[in-house]
Amino acid sequence: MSPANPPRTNTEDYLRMYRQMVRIRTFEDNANQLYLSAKMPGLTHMYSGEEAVAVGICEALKVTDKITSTHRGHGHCVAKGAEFKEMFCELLGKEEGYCRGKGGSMHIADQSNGNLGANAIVGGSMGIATGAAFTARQLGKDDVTVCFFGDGATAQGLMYEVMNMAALWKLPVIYACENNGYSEYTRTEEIAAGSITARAEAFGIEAHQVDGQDVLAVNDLAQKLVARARQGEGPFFMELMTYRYHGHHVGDINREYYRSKEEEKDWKENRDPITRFRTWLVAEGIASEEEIEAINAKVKIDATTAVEYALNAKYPDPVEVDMHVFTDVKHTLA
Amino acid sequence: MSPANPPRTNTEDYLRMYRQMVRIRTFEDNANQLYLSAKMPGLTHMYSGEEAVAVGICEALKVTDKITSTHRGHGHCVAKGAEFKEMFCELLGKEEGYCRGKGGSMHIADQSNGNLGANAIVGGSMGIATGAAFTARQLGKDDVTVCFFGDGATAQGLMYEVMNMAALWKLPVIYACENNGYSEYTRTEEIAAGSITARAEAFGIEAHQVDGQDVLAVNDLAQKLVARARQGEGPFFMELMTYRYHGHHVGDINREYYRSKEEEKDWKENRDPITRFRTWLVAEGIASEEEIEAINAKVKIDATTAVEYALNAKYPDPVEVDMHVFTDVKHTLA
Amino acid sequence: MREITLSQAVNEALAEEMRRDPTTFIIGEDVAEAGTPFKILSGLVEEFGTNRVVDTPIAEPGFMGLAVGAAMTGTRPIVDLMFGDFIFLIMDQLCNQAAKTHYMSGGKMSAPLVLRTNLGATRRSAAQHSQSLHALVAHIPGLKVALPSSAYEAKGLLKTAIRDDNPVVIFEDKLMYQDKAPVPEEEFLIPFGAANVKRHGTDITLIGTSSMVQVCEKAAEILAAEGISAEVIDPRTIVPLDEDTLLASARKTSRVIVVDEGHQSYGVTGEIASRINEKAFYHLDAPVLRMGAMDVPVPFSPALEDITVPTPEAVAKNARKLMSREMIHAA
Amino acid sequence: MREITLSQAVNEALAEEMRRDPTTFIIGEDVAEAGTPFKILSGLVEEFGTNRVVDTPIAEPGFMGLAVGAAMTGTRPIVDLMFGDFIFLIMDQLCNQAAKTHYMSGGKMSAPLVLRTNLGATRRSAAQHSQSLHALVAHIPGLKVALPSSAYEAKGLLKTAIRDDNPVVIFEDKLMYQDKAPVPEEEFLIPFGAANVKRHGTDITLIGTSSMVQVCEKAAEILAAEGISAEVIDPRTIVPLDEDTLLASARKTSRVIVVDEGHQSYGVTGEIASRINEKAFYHLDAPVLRMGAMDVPVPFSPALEDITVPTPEAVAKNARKLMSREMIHAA
Ligand SMILES: Cc1ncc(C[n+]2csc(CCOP(=O)(O)OP(=O)(O)O)c2C)c(N)n1
Ligand SMILES: Cc1ncc(C[n+]2csc(CCOP(=O)(O)OP(=O)(O)O)c2C)c(N)n1
Ligand SMILES: [Mg+2]
Ligand SMILES: [Mg+2]
Repeated sequence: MSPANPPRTNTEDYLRMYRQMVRIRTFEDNANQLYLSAKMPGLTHMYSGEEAVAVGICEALKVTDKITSTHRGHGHCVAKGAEFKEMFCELLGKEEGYCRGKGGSMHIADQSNGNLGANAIVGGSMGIATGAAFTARQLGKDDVTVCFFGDGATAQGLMYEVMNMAALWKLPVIYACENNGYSEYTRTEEIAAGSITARAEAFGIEAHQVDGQDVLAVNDLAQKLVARARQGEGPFFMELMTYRYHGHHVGDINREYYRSKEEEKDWKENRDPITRFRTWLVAEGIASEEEIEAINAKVKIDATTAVEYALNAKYPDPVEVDMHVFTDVKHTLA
Repeated sequence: MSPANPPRTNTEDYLRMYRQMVRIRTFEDNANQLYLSAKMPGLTHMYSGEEAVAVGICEALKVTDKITSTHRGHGHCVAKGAEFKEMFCELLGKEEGYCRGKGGSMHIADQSNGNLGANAIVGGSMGIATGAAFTARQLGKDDVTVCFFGDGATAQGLMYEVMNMAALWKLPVIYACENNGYSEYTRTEEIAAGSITARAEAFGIEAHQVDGQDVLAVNDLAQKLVARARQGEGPFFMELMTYRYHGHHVGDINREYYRSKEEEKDWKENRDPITRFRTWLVAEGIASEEEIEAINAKVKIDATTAVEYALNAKYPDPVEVDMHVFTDVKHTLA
Repeated sequence: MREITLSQAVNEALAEEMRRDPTTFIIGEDVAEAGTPFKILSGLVEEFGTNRVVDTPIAEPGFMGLAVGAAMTGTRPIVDLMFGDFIFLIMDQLCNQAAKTHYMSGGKMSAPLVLRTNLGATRRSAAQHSQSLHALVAHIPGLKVALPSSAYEAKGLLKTAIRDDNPVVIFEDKLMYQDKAPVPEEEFLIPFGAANVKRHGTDITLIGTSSMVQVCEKAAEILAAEGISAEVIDPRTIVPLDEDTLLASARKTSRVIVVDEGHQSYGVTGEIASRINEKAFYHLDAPVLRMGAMDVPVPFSPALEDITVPTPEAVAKNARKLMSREMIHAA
Repeated sequence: MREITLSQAVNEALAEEMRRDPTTFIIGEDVAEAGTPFKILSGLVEEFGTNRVVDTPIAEPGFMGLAVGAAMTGTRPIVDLMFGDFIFLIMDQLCNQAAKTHYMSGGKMSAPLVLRTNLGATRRSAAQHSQSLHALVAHIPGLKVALPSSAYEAKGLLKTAIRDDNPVVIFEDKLMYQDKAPVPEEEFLIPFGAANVKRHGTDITLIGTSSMVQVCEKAAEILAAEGISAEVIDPRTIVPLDEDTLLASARKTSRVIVVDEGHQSYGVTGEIASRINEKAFYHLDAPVLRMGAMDVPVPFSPALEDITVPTPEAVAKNARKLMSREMIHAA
């Protein structure tokens, strides 16, 4: 960990960060269970292993700051303040979900907390994030937007188009590249030439690489960049070196043809962001083992309760099918 | 000029280069006249002022090497070996045009000389050029492809997508950015952040900037890069600093709101690529003033003859309208 | 009433709405000082400044995506897409993102933006600058699609579009930018989904969109001289589509031709014709005829280009056929 | 005859054609070792190597553009687009470039490539992974469009597509990848523009595309039990479209329903219905009915998603209506 210059100075903040990371991991474990027990419609992409990225960054944001998320979006959603109940309801296609069941895992959004939504088009939210930052400039607000995306998404031309505009217009947006080493079943090296940070720098955008398994390092950098972006010094680019524990999606079980079990084991055992932070918290005397276990237990119960609730919740009424196509037409096909 | 290390060692080559530059300028003067006298359908984009770029590069290529061109494509077309007659016929929409009148100025192509065509979508040919280089690799040919595009086109995301692939797969393609300082009516500085060559370098692509008004410098660099690309050392990126003398298109007459007459005058009087090369040729004793004038006069006659021919040539028969939609259906709407 | 060009009408609509709503802004290539290559936006940057009339790099997917995000967060972008043909570049941001935002979020978010672009051939601009691609976006749920047929509609529909809380795509006819029409001085809006009966008639209905409204009107004049009374209807918006007006006319005249400048196959004419066939079938004396642009890329040569688009003469000819029941033998 | 899955059929077609023609290659995301997320291409990289089964970065416009250039210069790219919804990303390269190359060059150049992608909802993949967007490409002159409805068609049409000198877009139904059908061991091709009469009938014609062919067949079975004899036709390619077969059936049965999984409005059903109306009008006893997917983005919730797509029961219900002439009163 980065003990020097701790970004948060009080226990409450540290513990909230820890709790948020555990909430993400616990959410994912439950989502995976729902899939394995065939209770969840479709597939979903697990964020486990990358918790320090979402939490380190989102803890540097205000509620009115915006984020855009990805197909691997549960972590961002939780970290930006969402509740388990509405999230699980959405994953199960229930009426009480954040999107009334219409979006599902790949489109989960939580506008009340500034989460403009997951996106099933890789790189698809880069314009949206840049536009949200444009709105802030336009309306004279000091909101900052963080655009989350994977290393694979750096291959999408859209990124270069919007980075160019963000740089020209000094927009308060931070491009946060979650480099987990893989795009689906392909190693990043095989599909990304040159250097990812240099690509941002070529547009005059200050870029940083950071250990994405170290929540304090991430948060420290995020705090600084967010503050500077708020002052009009943006845009910025962050490359966060991280790892996903599960397959590309919940159904990607046999993955030895593209990465070894040893590699997975190494990341899980030696660099787990939650274990590392927990060890630090205890070592620094910020929390006792018991307090940590109590947090873990509480989160587990919250999750179980939310899952139970969601499983028993109502599906949307079929009449909703042609609602929300347009804002001003109640039922488009009526 | 760059007297050191002259890329061509014999008079014939120098004079052909000179002649090709004059042919481009003369072609454009005639095209402009056709527009002004309302004899040409539509608008067209003049290449005048940028001749050293097309000629310097295309003189480094074999007939089987490929180029892709732009909306400002007459220069590339001439430089890659096209004839006036078929070109003017195409500009006038006549049956004997390179594309039987179906393409016009913005789609003029000359496959027999490896010109895969102008393109009316800014940046639209970047994939095509990269694909042509891919074919060479695939079929084990040593052809090189040059992709011409403007500074404005560097804003298109497609460029970064294909540069990434070209770099990963070491494709024999050279991206040739004709930086004439403007995209339509906007200065490049206002719409391009950072550095253009750095953008290529960030993908691990070797990039060079060169004086695009110095045909020998351009040719020298092109010869070296083409040779290296042929050996499998590509891709490469060239930024050619140049200037267009006319408006964005022939109809763009009053342009003082975006650039000054002084600026235009300076480029025309002090950096004209033809004048500079001519002066050098005479100074080096490669050609006499008389020989130069003879070349100029001959080209002028060629152009006038071709224009006359094209003006009197036949339009395509209306029955051609539904031909060439598909390769295997003579008349699609029959 | 005073007459102004379609270009001026667009300019006025933009100026009025931008004065009314400070969250609106224009974004696109060469929209500021240049006022677009068509000079439609002249003067706007002087009034509203470069913060609200924003010149972009040549990056259509990028600025379209930016507009979607801006719209989702409280501003109202008016995107200027220089040529309708470039819509192919922004389909993902328009159709996967903007069109679906409201629905996918269960009504929680929306993307109130306007995409202004154009359509129309016969400008000698060849295959990549002459397409009429409105059918493509009309196929995507979540987008409204307006097709002004004169300066009057251009102003009224654009103002409505800007106030609409949904993404709206508006296609202007490039050839009509300099055409004048009467446009009131006082403010007005034209509601979406309200077709306009341009000319009343009893024998045959000519439904024309955008550039083809004039073609239908001219055809109606030719036919009038021959004693055939043609009704001419301009749907004005194809999403939403004012079925009622179209059906009422079809039921009255029993004969219909649908004329549109998009390619005929898998385009707008098929949809309109089908709706009429489905819902007015037993009133029809002849099949609904469709006339779209030829199913060929737009050729450059004037000798070819002009024959790819429906003309008044061709419409009149088909109308005569329908009237003479020649179609029976054709079928 | 042996039965194989649609996925195996595609795999076989690719392997056979790649053996036959060394200039062919596959390009797309995760096509090599992974064999695509649907595992359709398993084994191909082992046989043909990574030079002919090429994994790309996640850059659809880029690799589509590359394919166009490759096709123009002597190779035959077979582009793998993971989801049909991503076609929005490549429209420019597909529609402005590939589709127009032959025409714009006056027949001098061509872009012989195949774009393999998919369509189909009800996989719980929500609005950006469930669309059936074949109508969009069918609208663009210069593209051929094939819609295989079983493993048999998937193989035969794909082989034809690969040999075709034009750009061809082929949409496979994702839900059918594991469905088996009889497919001959010996080589065969299915010509484009030849509709397949899947079931002969005399009372009503059901025209179904892709996933909807099975739906029509099931509807026909339901109807048969009630004494209604339905003819089921699969056009197989919508560009070119085999009008003759469709018209002959329409003239015979006098009643037609067109069923397609694309959104109904401004889609495929409108085109097919219009052509039948235009050319078989006087043989029809009722309007041609259209059944497309609902005009809504595809919702995630199973409770909603399933009702957006035509079902055999819904087709049968509409068929009964047409038979009972209920439509007269509806019109
Ligand atoms: C435009 C687009 N292309 C392809 C896909 C299929 N796909 C989904 S996730 C993914 C890999 C993304 O990799 P990365 O951006 O590194 O994110 P990660 O999954 O590693 O978090 C791909 C190719 C998609 N959803 N959208
Ligand atoms: C995709 C696309 N966007 C916009 C245009 C309109 N347009 C034509 S040329 C041009 C400027 C191109 O600038 P640059 O690439 O620098 O080339 P130059 O004209 O300076 O040679 C623009 C914006 C276009 N043809 N295609
Ligand atoms: Mg990744
Ligand atoms: Mg330029």
